[in-house]
Amino acid sequence: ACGSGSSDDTDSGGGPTKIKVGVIPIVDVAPLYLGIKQGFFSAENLDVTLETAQGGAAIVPGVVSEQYQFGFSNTVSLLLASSQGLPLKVVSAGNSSTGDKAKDFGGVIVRADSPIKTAADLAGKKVAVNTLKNINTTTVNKVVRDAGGDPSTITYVELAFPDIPAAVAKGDVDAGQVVEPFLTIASSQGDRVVAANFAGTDPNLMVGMYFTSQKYATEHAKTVTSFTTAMAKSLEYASTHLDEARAILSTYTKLDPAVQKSLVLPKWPADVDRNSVQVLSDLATSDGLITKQPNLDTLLP
Amino acid sequence: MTTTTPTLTGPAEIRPVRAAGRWRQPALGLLGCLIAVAVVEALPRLGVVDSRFLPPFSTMARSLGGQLTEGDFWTGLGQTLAGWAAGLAIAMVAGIVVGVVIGSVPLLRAVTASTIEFLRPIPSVALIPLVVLIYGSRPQSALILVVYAAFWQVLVQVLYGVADVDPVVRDTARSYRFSRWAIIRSVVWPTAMPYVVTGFRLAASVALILEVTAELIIGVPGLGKSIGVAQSSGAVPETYALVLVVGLLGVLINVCTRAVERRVLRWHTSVRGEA
Amino acid sequence: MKISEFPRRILIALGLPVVLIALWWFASAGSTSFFWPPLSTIVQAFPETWTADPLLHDVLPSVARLLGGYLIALLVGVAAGTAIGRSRTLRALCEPVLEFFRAVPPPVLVPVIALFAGYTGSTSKVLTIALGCLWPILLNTVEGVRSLDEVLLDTARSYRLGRVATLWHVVLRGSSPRIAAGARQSLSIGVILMVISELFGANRGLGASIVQFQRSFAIPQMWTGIILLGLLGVVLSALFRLVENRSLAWYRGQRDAERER
Amino acid sequence: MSDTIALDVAGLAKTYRSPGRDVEAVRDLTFQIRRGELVCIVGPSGAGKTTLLRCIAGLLDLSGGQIRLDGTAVTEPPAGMAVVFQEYGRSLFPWLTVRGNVELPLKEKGLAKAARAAKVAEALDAVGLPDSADAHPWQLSGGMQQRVAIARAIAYEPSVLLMDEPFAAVDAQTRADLEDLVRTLWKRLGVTVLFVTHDIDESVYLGQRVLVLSNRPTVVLEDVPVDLPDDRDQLTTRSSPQFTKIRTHVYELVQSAKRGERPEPS
Amino acid sequence: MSDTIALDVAGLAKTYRSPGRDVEAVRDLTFQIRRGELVCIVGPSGAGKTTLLRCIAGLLDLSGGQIRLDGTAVTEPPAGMAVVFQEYGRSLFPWLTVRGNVELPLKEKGLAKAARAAKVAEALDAVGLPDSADAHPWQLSGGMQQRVAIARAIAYEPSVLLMDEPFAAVDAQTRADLEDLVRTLWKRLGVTVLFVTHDIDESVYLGQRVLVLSNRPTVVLEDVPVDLPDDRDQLTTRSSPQFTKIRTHVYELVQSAKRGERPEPS
Ligand SMILES: Nc1ncnc2c1ncn2[C@@H]1O[C@H](COP(=O)(O)OP(=O)(O)OP(=O)(O)O)[C@@H](O)[C@H]1O
Ligand SMILES: Nc1ncnc2c1ncn2[C@@H]1O[C@H](COP(=O)(O)OP(=O)(O)OP(=O)(O)O)[C@@H](O)[C@H]1O
Ligand SMILES: [Mg+2]
Ligand SMILES: [Mg+2]
Repeated sequence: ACGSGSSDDTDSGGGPTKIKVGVIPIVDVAPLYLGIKQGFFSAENLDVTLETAQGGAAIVPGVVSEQYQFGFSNTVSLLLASSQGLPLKVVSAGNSSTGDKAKDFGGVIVRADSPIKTAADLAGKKVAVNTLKNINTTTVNKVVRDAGGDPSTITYVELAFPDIPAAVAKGDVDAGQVVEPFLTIASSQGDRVVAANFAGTDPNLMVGMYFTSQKYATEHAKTVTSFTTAMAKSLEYASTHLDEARAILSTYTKLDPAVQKSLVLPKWPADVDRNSVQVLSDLATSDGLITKQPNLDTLLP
Repeated sequence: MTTTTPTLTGPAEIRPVRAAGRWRQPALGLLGCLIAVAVVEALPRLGVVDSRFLPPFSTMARSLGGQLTEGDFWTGLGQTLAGWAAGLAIAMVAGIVVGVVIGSVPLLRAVTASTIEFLRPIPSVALIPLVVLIYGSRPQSALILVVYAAFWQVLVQVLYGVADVDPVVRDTARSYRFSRWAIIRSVVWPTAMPYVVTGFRLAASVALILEVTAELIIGVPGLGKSIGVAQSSGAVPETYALVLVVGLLGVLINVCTRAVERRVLRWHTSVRGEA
Repeated sequence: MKISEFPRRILIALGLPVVLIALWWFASAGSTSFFWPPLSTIVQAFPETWTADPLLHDVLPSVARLLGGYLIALLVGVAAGTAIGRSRTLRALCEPVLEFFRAVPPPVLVPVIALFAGYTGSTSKVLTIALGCLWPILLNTVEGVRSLDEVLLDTARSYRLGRVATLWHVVLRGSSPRIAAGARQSLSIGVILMVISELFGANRGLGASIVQFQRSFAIPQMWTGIILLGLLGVVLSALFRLVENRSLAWYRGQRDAERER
Repeated sequence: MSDTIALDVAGLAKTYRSPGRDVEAVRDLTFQIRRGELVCIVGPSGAGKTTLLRCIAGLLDLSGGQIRLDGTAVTEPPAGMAVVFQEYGRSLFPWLTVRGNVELPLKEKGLAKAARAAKVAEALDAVGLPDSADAHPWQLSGGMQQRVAIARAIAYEPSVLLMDEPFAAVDAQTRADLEDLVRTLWKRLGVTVLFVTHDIDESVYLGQRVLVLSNRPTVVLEDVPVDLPDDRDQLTTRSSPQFTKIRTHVYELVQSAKRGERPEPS
Repeated sequence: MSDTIALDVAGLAKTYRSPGRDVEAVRDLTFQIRRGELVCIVGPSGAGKTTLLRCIAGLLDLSGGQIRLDGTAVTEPPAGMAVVFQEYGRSLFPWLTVRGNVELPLKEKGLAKAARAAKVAEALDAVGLPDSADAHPWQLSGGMQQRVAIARAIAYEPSVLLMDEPFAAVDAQTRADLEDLVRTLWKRLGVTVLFVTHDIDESVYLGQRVLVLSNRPTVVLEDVPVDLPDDRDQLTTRSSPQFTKIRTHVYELVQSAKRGERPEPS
C-alpha cells in the first residue's frame, strides 16, 4: 500500500497528518483525551480532532464515508455493521469490563424497594436499555440466563441513559441497564445494582473499540499504524494513571465533581480481547440480532 | 330640541387606555412568563415531579448563571444562531420561490402535489445517517437538516397563501395587463404575506429545533452539543439551563417577528385593529 | 369531457412520481455505496420487511398513536387558537410562554413529557405527537381568526348571533381555510414526531423499527421504512384532501369563481 | 313624550385614530327618532353616515356623546335590530347558501324549523330571489347579493332597521319595488327605520323626515320634515308638486353640504 | 366602415358551470360599438351586465360567440383597457395607499416617476379626493373607495373604458360631478366607453346610445339611440323634453325586461 503513493502516507515530510476521530463524550474514551494531552498522538505525527456525537448511529456512517478517519463504537454495533457487510476494521481496543461483578462500570439498577433481588428476578419484567437489540440486551439476556431466568420473557424498552434512572424511580420500568456516570448517580440516590451485565458476561468483555473503514486501513496503512501505536500508549498510560484519567473527564464532560470522584472507571486494556468479542458475536447470533457471524479475522486487527 | 346638554361622559375614555396599551402587551407577556416560572418552580418543590429529574426553576437559573460566564457557552450560542440563521434564510428563500412558482401555475401544482406529500413526512432525523455520510459533524450537516425541515413549513404556507388571492383583485391586475411578474409582486405576494409571516414563525422554530437536535445527535458544534454533553454526564440542571436558553431564543425570535409583522402587515385585517 | 377527465388526473398525480422513481432506479442501479443501495434492492427488501406481523404490531399502533395525537392537537389547537385569536389579552399573556415551548426541541422536551406522562406506554408518545402537531394548527388558527373580515363579524354581532353560533358559523368557518393550512402542515409533522416519539421508551412501532434498522445497519430495510413513511404521508394527505374538499368547497368555489381559465 | 323616543343620539362624536392619521368623522350629531318612525339620512360621500349607523348599531366605540335606544345607552348591538351594510357583498357568509344566510339569524332567534323555512321563502320572494336559495352568495350578481342582505334583514323582523344604501346595486324597477316593500313592512310591523341613501328622490319618497348631514366633520345640516301623505305610490307621489318642492330643497342642501356649508354653531 | 368599429360582440353566450348548478347568464348578445363611442348598458339586476363586461375585458372564457376588439378576438385582457369593477371595495389593493393604488398601473405602463405623480394627483383631484392620497382604502368610506377605483381608471388614460355601476355609492352631487367628468374625459381623450348603470337618467344623460338588456338568459332588448346634443349639462339637458322622452322609453323597456319580456326570436 505504501507504494501506491496516494495521499498522506508519503507526506510524513510535511506537517502532521490531520485525522478526525468520532467519539461519544463519555467516560469510555478518557484515554484518547488523555493520550492527546500527553502528546502520544503528536509523537506519531498525528493531529487529532475529536468530533463528538451521541451514538454509533452517527459515527459509523461518518467513518465509512471518511468524514472521520476513526471512530469509537460499542462492540456489538461493530459486529452488526460487519455482518451486514459494512467494511470496517478495528484498529484498537477501547474499553472493557472491570471483571469485578461488584464494581463494574455498567449494570442493571432497580429501585431500593424493588422485589427484584437477583438477575434471575428480571425475567418477566420491563427493563430499560439505551438501545434495543444491542450490547446491553444481549449481555443482560446472558446474565439472566446464567442466573436461571428466562430472558425471552423480559420486555425491553428503549430510553436514553439519562432518563433511565428517572423511569426506574417513577416505576415506569422495573429495572434499567445503565453505565457510568448514571450508575453512580443512581446508586447514590438509593438504587440497587442487581446485575453486572458486562462483567457477568465475560470478565474481559470488550465493550467498545476504535475502528476505521477497511478502505482507509488499506490506503493509509501508515496512519492507521500510527494511530494504533498512539492509542496503545494512551490506553496503557490511562490504565496506570487512573487519577489523571479521572481528572481529564472534567475537560469534556459536565460531571458533578462528587460523581467524577467516585464513579467506576472501565478497564483500558491495550489489546483487543478476541475471546470476548467472539462471545458477543455468539450472543448476538443466538439472540437473533445477526444471522451470519461476521468474520472476526477481517474485523479485528 | 333637548334642553339639557348631554354630558360628555360615557365611553369616551379612549386615550388613557391607549396610553396604557403601549405597555399592556409586554406586561401581560411578562406576567404569563412569571406564571410559567412559578409553575416550574412549584412543581418539583411540591413533589409533583422528582426534583432530581426536573429541578426547580431557581436551580436551572443558577446553573445558567454559571454558564453565562463561560466562553464556551457564548461560542456555542453563536454557532447555533449562525447555523439557524443560515438554514432559515435558505429555507425561506427556497420555500417562497418554489411556493410562488408552483402555486401560480395550477398545472405545476397538480403535478407536484403527490411528490410533495411524499417527501414532507420523511423525518429529518431519518436523514441523519445520510447527512453524516456526506458532511460528518460539520455545520453543513445541521444546515441540510434545518433547510430540509424548515423548507416544507414555508412551502405549505406559501402555497395556501398564493391560493388566497381575491379573484376581484386578481382580475383588476389582469385587466390593467400587469405582467406575470408584476402580478406576483404586487398581488400574489402581498396576499401571501400573512401566510409567509406564519410560515416564517413556524420555520424559525423548526429550524431552531433541528439545529439543536442536529448538534445534539451528530455533534455539530453549538448549544445542542453542550446539551448532549450535559445529558450524557447526567448533569440535569445544566441540561435544563441550556434548554431554557433555547426556549428563550424562540421567544426572542417571536418578539422580533411580531415587530416586523406590525410593520409589513399594517394594512391587514389582523393587524389593523391592534394598532 | 367528464370521461377523459379521470385518466388526465391520474396522469397528473402520478406523472412526476413515476419520473422521479425511474430516475432513482437508474441512478442507483449500480450503486455500491452501503448507505445508498440500489432501488431494486430496496424494493426487494420491502415485502420481506413489511409482512403482516410488523404491519399489525408496528405500523398499526404507530398510526393509531399518530391519529390520536393529531386529533388531540386539532381539538386543542383550534379551541385554544380561537380563544387566543379572539382575545388580545389572552394572546399577550400566552404568547411568550407558547413561543418558549415551541422552540424547545422534542428530543429534550420528550423526557420532560415522560416525567409526567410516563416513560413507557402510549400516553407520552401520543402527547409528544400532539404537542408537535399543535403549533401549526394553533398559529394558523390564531392568524385565521385575527384576519376575519370585519364586516362579517359586524354582521354577526348586529344580528346578535350567540357566542356559540358566532364561533361555529362565523369564526370557525371564516378561518377554516387557514386552519386547513395548519392542519395539513401538522399532518406531516405528526408523522415525523411519531418517529421521534418512538425513540423514547418504545420497543415496537414504525419509527422504532426504522431506527432499529438504522442502528443494526440494515440499510435497505431502513429505506423501506422511510418509503413507508412517505407513503403514509401520501395516504393521510389524500384523506385530508377529501375532508378539505368537502368542508372548503365554498372557499374553492369562491376563489375559483372568476378564474375559469 | 320621552317614552315614544326610540333612538336618542346626543352629541355623538367619532374620531378614527390610526398611527399618523386621525380622522374626525363625526363631530357633533344630535337628533331623535320616535318609535315607528321612518327617517332617511342623506349627506355627501364620506360625511359619516356609515359611521353613524355603525355607532347606533353598537359596533363602534364612540369618541364622545351618547346613543340611547329605548332609554338605555347603546354599548353593544341591541336586540331586535337588523343592519343592511353598505358592503353588502362582504356581509354575506360565503360558506353558506343564500338560504343559509337568511336563515342563520332566525335560527339564533330560536325560531322553529318550519317557521324559519316559511319566513326565508317569503323574504326571498319579496326581494325577487325565489330561485337562488341554493346558490352561494359569490355565485350571484352584485344586485342579487344586495337583495339577499335585504332579505336577511326583513326576515329577521327587527324592531329597528338600519339600512346603509341598500338599493345602490339594483336596477330602477327593482329599486322601486324594494322601496315599496320597505314602506309596506314599515307600516305593517311598525318598525323604526333609519335609511341612508344617496338618491334624494328616494329619501323623500320613503321618509317621514330627511336628515341632511354636513360635510366632514359631520353635524346635522337640516332636519327636513316630509309632509307628504302616508299612502304613497311611485307614480302619483313622485309627480306631486309637494314632492318636487321637498326634493329640490334637499338637493340644494346636499349641494351646499358638498360645498362645505355648515350650520352656525349654536 | 369596419375600421371604425372598436368593439364587435357577436353571438356572445356565457353559462356559469358549477357542480349541480349551471346558470345560463348570457344567451346571445350581438352589438357593435364604434371607436370613441360612449354606450350605456342598463338591464335588470342579474341580467348579465357584469358578465358581459368581464367577457369584454378578457377575464372570462366565453361559452359561445366571439368578441373582437379592433378586429382581434379578445382572449386575454387587451392593452389600453381600464375596468372599474362593481365590487369596487374588493378591487382596491388593501396593502397599498390610495396613491399606490392609482399609481401601480401607471408604473406597470412604464411611466416615469414625475409623470406618474402628476397624473395621480390630477386624477385624485378630479374625483374629489386630494386629501386622502396617503390613506389606505379600508380607511375610506364606500363612496370614497369607489372614487379611488375611478381615479385609477382615468389616470390610466385607457383607450377603452369599462365601468360597472361606478357611481353607485356616491352622493347625488358627486355623482353629477363624476358624470360630467366622464363626459369631459371621453371628449378630450376620444376613449371608447362602455358604462353599466342602474340609473336610467344617468344612462340617457351620459350615453350616445343605451343598450337595454333583457332578463336572464340575456339578449339585447333594444338599442336606444340618444339623440341629444353632444354638449350636455346637468340642468338643461335633464329638463329637455327629448331627454324625458328617451328616459321614459328606457324606463318602460327596463320595466318590461323585468317583467320578462323578450324580443321575438328573429
Ligand atoms: N376605519 C377607518 N379608519 C379611518 N378613517 C375612517 C375609517 N372608516 C371611515 N373613515 C373616515 O371617516 C369618514 C366617514 O366615513 P363613512 O364611511 O362614515 O362615510 P359615509 O358617509 O358612509 O360615506 P359614503 O356615502 O361614501 O359611504 C371618511 O372620511 C372616512 O375616510
Ligand atoms: N360565479 C358565478 N357562478 C354562477 N353563477 C354566476 C356567477 N356569477 C354570476 N352568476 C349568475 O349570472 C347571472 C348574471 O350575473 P351578473 O353579475 O352578470 O349580473 P348583472 O347584470 O351584473 O347584475 P347586477 O346588476 O345585479 O350587478 C346572475 O344570475 C348570477 O346569478
Ligand atoms: Mg357609507
Ligand atoms: Mg353586476
